[in-house]
Amino acid sequence: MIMNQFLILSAFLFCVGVYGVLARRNGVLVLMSVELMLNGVNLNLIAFSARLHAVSGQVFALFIITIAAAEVGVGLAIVLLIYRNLRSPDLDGVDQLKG
Amino acid sequence: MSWFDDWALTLAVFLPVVGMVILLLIPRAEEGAQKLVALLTTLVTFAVGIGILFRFDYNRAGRLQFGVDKSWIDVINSRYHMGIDGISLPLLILSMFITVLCVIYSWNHFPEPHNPKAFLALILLLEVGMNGTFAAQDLILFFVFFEIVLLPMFFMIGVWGGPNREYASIKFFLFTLFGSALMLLSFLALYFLSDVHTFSIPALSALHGSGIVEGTQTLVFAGMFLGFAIKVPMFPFHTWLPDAHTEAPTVGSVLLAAIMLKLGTYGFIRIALPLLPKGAINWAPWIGGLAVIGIIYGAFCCLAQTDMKRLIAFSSVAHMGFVMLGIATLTDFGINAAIFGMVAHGLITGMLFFVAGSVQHNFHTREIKRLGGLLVQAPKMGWILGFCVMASLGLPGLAGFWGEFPAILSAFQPAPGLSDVVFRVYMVIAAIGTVLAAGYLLWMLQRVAFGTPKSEFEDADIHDVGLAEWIAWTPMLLGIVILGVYPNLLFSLTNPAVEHVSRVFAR
Amino acid sequence: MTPNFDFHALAPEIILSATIVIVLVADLLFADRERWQTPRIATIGVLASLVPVITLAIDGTNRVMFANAAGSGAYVVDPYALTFKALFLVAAYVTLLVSVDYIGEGDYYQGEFYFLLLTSVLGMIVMASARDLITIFVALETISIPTFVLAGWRKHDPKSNEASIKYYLIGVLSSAVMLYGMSFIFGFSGSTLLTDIAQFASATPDVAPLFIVAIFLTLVGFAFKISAVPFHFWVPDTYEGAPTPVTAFLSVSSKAGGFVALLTVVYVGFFPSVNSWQPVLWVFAALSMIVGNLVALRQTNIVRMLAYSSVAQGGFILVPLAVAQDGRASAASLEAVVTYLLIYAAMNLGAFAVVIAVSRRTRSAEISSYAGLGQFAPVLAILMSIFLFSLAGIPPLAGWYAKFMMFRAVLDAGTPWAIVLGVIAAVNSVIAFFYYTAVVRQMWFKEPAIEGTRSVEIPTALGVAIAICGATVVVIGVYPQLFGRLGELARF
Amino acid sequence: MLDAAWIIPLIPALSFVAILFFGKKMPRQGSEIGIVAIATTFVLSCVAAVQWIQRVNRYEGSHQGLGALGKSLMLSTQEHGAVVKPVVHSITWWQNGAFKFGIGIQIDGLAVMMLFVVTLISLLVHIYSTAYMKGDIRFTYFYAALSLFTASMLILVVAPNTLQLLVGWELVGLCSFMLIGHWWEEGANTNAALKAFLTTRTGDIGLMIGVIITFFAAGTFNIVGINQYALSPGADHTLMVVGASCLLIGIIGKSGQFPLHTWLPDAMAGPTPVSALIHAATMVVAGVYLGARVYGVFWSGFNIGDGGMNPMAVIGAITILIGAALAFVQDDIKKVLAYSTVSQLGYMVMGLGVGSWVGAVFHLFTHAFFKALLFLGAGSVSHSGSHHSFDMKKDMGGLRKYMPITFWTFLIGSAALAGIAPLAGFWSKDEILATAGQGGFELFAIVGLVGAFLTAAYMTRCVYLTFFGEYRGHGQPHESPKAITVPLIVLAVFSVFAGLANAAPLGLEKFGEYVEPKFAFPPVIVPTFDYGLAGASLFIVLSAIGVGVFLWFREEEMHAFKGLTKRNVLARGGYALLVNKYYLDDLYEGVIVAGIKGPIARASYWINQNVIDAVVKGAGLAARAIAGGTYTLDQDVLDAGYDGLARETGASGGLLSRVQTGRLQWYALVSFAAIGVFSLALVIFR
Repeated sequence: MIMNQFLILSAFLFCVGVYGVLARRNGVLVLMSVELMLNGVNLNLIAFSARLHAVSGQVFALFIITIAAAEVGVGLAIVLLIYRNLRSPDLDGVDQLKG
Repeated sequence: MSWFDDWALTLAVFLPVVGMVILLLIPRAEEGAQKLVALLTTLVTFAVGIGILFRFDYNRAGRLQFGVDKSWIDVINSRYHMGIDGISLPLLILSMFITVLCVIYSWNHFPEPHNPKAFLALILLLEVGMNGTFAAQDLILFFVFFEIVLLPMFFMIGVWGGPNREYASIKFFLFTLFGSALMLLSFLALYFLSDVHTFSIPALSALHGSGIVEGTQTLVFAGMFLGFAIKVPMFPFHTWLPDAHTEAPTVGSVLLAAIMLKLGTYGFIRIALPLLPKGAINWAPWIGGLAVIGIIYGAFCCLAQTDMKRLIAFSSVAHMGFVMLGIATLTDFGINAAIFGMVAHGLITGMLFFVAGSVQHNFHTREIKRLGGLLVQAPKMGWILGFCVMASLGLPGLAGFWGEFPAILSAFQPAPGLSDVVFRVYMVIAAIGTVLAAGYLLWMLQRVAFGTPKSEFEDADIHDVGLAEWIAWTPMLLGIVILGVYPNLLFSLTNPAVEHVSRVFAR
Repeated sequence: MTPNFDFHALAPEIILSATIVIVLVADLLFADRERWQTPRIATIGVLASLVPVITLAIDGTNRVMFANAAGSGAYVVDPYALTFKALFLVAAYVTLLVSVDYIGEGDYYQGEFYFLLLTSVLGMIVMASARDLITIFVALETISIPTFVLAGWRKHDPKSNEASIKYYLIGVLSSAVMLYGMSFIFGFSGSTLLTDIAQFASATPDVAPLFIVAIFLTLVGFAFKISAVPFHFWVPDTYEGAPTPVTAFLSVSSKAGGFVALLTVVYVGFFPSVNSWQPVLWVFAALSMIVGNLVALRQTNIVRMLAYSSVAQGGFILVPLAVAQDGRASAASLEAVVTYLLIYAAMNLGAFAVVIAVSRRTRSAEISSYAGLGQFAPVLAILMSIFLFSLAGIPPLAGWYAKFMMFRAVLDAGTPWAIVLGVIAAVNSVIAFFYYTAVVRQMWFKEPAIEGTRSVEIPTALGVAIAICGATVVVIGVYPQLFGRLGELARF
Repeated sequence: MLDAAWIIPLIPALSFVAILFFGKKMPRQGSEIGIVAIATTFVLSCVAAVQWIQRVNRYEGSHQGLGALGKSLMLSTQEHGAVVKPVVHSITWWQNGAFKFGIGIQIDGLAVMMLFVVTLISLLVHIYSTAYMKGDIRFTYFYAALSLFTASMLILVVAPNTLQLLVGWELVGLCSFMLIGHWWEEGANTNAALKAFLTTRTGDIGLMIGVIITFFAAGTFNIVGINQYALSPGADHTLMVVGASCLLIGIIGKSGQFPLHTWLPDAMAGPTPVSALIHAATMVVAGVYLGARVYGVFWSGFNIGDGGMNPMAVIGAITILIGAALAFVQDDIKKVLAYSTVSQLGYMVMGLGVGSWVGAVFHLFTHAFFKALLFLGAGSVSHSGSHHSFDMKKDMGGLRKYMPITFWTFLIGSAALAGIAPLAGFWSKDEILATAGQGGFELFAIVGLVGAFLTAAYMTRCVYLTFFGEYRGHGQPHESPKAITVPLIVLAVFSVFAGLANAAPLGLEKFGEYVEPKFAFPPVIVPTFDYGLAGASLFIVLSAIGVGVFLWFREEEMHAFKGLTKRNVLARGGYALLVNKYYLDDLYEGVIVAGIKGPIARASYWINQNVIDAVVKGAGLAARAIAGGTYTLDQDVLDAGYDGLARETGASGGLLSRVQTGRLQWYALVSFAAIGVFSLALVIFR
């Protein structure tokens, strides 16, 4: 089985996610970038699982998907709150607390 | 009476806690009751001290007595191990004694913001730490008591102190804390380096640092040195002292000078020297050097002072220099002298601070320039000041001399392995220091007590020594005279114990 | 491989889960004026789950579930787990006591608060037993996700929102990084079970660099949780913005949860691969102590100051771990971390409890608002001083023993790097003293800034919480042997 | 009494305590306690003296022949085991390590002699002061201090070891401080007190170190032991040299030797009885007493037996000359006497330095009487004659008519001081000079003669200015009351007859016989009485008086109507010429007398005030300046350093807190950057 392609793809996904998190101003887009990163992880796990014939990798991935859903739910709620209070989904506006 | 022997030290250390708890339960308005409880507590504690004095076997002053050895923190092999010998006994008694007098003096001398309850509670807590340090025979126990002392003093300076109190209190605390952090590291290193894996001071000192190579001993000693030297304080770690003393309330200064500075020197004698003899020998010339620098340097700083209390504070730096010089010789002679010096300095400088406190109480200033003619306005106080000055400058016949002269004497012939020449140079410098001491003290006396009162105080309402002051001061003055006239009271007590310490170096 | 369920072993989790459900349902059913019952149910549930912890401890057998052929399992109940379960439950109890009046008197709805809090606690007690990457991940997320919401509890307060989003995003990012690392660990070792990973690591001395990086990435996830520098940025902002009881919870329970995870993965999983985690933790420890302490010096808000303080304290706790592989230190290090965590929980919770009590009166978290507290609320001031001095490590308050154990581990390790870290810790404990006393000085050395000398009214629950913490700090300080046994017991 | 001599210091000590606590309540404000106590001690001292004499007689009676030879063969007689040993008793005072230190008594001839002198003069001063100090604001305190002083001095005298000696030494210093500063309202008095204490204390550094060195050399503080060690062949010579030098510094400080003599004239700020007791008769001779006590150390350290030169003799000689020269230019009668004391102490130290142990001690003995007499006389003058002034030129003159007793006794004292045979000073001075001449110290004998000339001359001037001429004061001079005159008469009697205690040509050498130790004592030479030398010295003295009389008395006649200053200038010019003429081709003294013409005397006074004293003062000022510098260093460097460290720590916190920008994605960026850096580092440094 060809391992490297999977790993490179997942690394690419992960990096795109990181870039998105750092570069996007919109909170929702940042959340989506996080999802990209998590998907990179999932890809890794499944690839390894397939190669090693170890099922726990897939179990792990399933857990990640589930929890990611919960996470994003909470995240969207928080972004929504911010949007309500600040009238903008941009993360730049949230910098009252510092020092 | 074996019951007493088993419990004496525990009582001596923890009775003040009981008193403190009772004190804290008394409502704030009941000042009379608070004072009474504090006084009774210290008196009862002192009574335990008297009991110890009676039950102490003076023929075996070199051995630990009143030993308690109970389990405390088994996980780290640290035990509740207490005991006293001829070295600890005088300091323990001094601590109890001075605390009583401080409570008495406080009776009508509570500094702003008053609050006797808190003030007395802190004195009692302080006594716990001081008594405990002198009785502890376990490194960790020692460390804990050593540190307990900090908090009450911090508050005493910070709450009841002078205008610059915050700075002084923080500085005091930070310096000591820094030292004790490194000291703790050294204790731990000692624990792991010694084969027996114990914190017991007697067990470790029986080993004389065997099994620890010289280089390591020197390093570990350095940590302890910092911890103790800051507390002493030795040049150049002394800068917290003048500030702390100047800002502290009278009683705080007295306790600080009389007892707390001794914790450092006591640590050297009790812990650093016997546990790490090789380290001690390597460090001794440096300690001696810093000690004599301290003597001269402290004296010069004194000469430059305009504030009476600050002057006395700097004089402590000089006096503790003599003590440290005695210790640095690593001879029984020098260490005996050092212990005598500790007790004498406790009484004398304590008294000086008392007088300075009363002067401030009356004149609301300590500026030497503004004072003058104390002998005219308050002759008794003036004479007491003169007496203390004489005692402090090392007049024979008073206690100060017996700490100073034998210390100088001992420097002529330090322990084998130390350079005679170096220590003889120290001896000469220290002897010069005695003249400087006479200089700054008498100059202070001249400007404060002699002459006629300055015009601003001509009509001031000056109270001479009052009843509370008489009760508090007389025992100290008597102590200074008695120890001065018959020094053997103390020397015969410390000598057997000191010989245990110095025996290692005599080889 | 059939999963065997040891119901005795799982009893704390089961009781707590049941309580969570009851709280959620009860909140729906209760009328408004009966809502005060909810915290009572939560409290009873927490205490009830403590019972099986105690019986398990008395029973004393190690219970392993979901075990592999070698007998090591993904879910283990041993003294280590029980110690931390007890810690989490007691801490949760105290947090509940602290929160009850704060939440009850606030403008915000209360039922969910307890639901979320208990859910997070559930994550923690699961974490104490977790010995498998998946379980650890799930537990970690169970701890985190409710606290994301809790941090933003005051919905209409932009600061609270900000606290929440920062905490959330950094948290999610770090768990993504952690998962990425875990995926590689799985790829190398072929198992998510920590014992298998340890086996792989010790069997492969010359391991690939990627494996080391993978371990590092995994540690980052926990570093975020324990707020180790440089993954601490969320801490001050979130602590300041979140409701204070939540902050207390975050700084104690949540952080301890992270430490438990870290301890487990390091000791059970990565221990043989010393090169991968020890230098990383060394740097984390040193940076946390230095940055936390130095920045704390500049703070004027007490919560923010305590936030940086907790960063620094995290550094202190990391110190023994960072030298765990050196010399004979491994047992002493574990003991030191456990002891430190227990003591840290007591003193930090206590400090936050006092902050909550004081802010009821002053309506401010500025350090300057503590001026003269010693005059109008002497008892609170004394207790606050006790907690702060304990944090600073002054005997005879419990903090000294924690620091002592830390130094002990350092010297037991005895390597030059260990000693350097020890000296850094020593210097930092002196610096730390400075900002702790800044508050003390305000309380005792300054005149009150606010008019009147009306004393602070402390609700019973809060009072009990403070008393528990205060008593613990003093008693453990004087007789550390009590926690000494716990620290010693908590071995793998 | 010899064995119980510890009572002697104890009585005045108790008296001190009694006066301190009860003095004010007594009808005579405590003076009676002091007088009774001192009288008792005096009687006891006399008893002790008699017993000592009997003891010596007993020994010498049983060992006739040896006793006569004895003085020069002290060491060799040791093996006969029959010499008079001092009575030594001591109890353990303190112990340290292996050493036990005693406190106790050592009674021998020297101690007995000192006991007698101290108690006698103290008693007379006590009596004298009842009148002199009458109405003083601190009358009781004064008596307490006198008692304390007497006790301390006696402790010093009976000390069996150097440590107790040191204790007594410091205590008398304290009393001196207290009494010089008796009227402490005046800044000048307290300055003088401080100066006295600090200067002597400077010398005490030497004493302290000397005591330490002798202790370690001999292994004991016991005086007998130290002497034995020093004189034993195995003594470490280096240690002895250093030890003797250090002890000499102590002597210089205490006994007002050059260059630490400047405190002594200032010490005249104290009440006159104090000057008589402390700064003339007893305390200042403590240094000489120390020298005599541990003579073995000096003997062996300075090789006194070899003649030639040694520091001790040189210091003494210099002091004789400068003291005497300075006495010329004083207008204050007490200062004349003070410088005279300095000069006479120089004789004693020189005497020790040239090996004339008996001479030095004997001079100490006689000097105590006549110098106390002179001081008390001066006090009497100021008390009743000059309205409490001591200025001879402004407030005295012609007093012989008004106060005859004071005049005659003062005259006797002056004559004794000047060394007119057969008064006391003649015999003792002659003993020193004779020993110097015969022991290989000829130069010092000459110096002694010069000193004798100067002494006679300045005393003539002093007597003239005080008692002759016209009364220049403003009061009503009258004779002093009995309490003052009786002590004067007593002392005058002693000044006349004390010399006979050791007048060789008259066959009286009792002083040497009873006072000189027979045990552990160096082989000093016993001079034969040199009639030539004695004659020469007498001649010099008389001629000096003649010159003095000629100069001052004539000058007064000639210039009686002119202003003081002018008269002085003219006088100096005039008599300088005369003196030069008269002595030019006669004796050595001519040179020195030429010096008296003014410039040298004044120059030396100038040097004294502006150089030597300036050095002393300068040392004080320098210490203060250094102190300022040190303190600045302490505060601005050391302390500021610590503060700066704290500040920088805080500032770095501020710097670090700037990273906390509050912007979420910045946090994420930093975190990811950190992850990147860490990962790289881990890979690279694997």
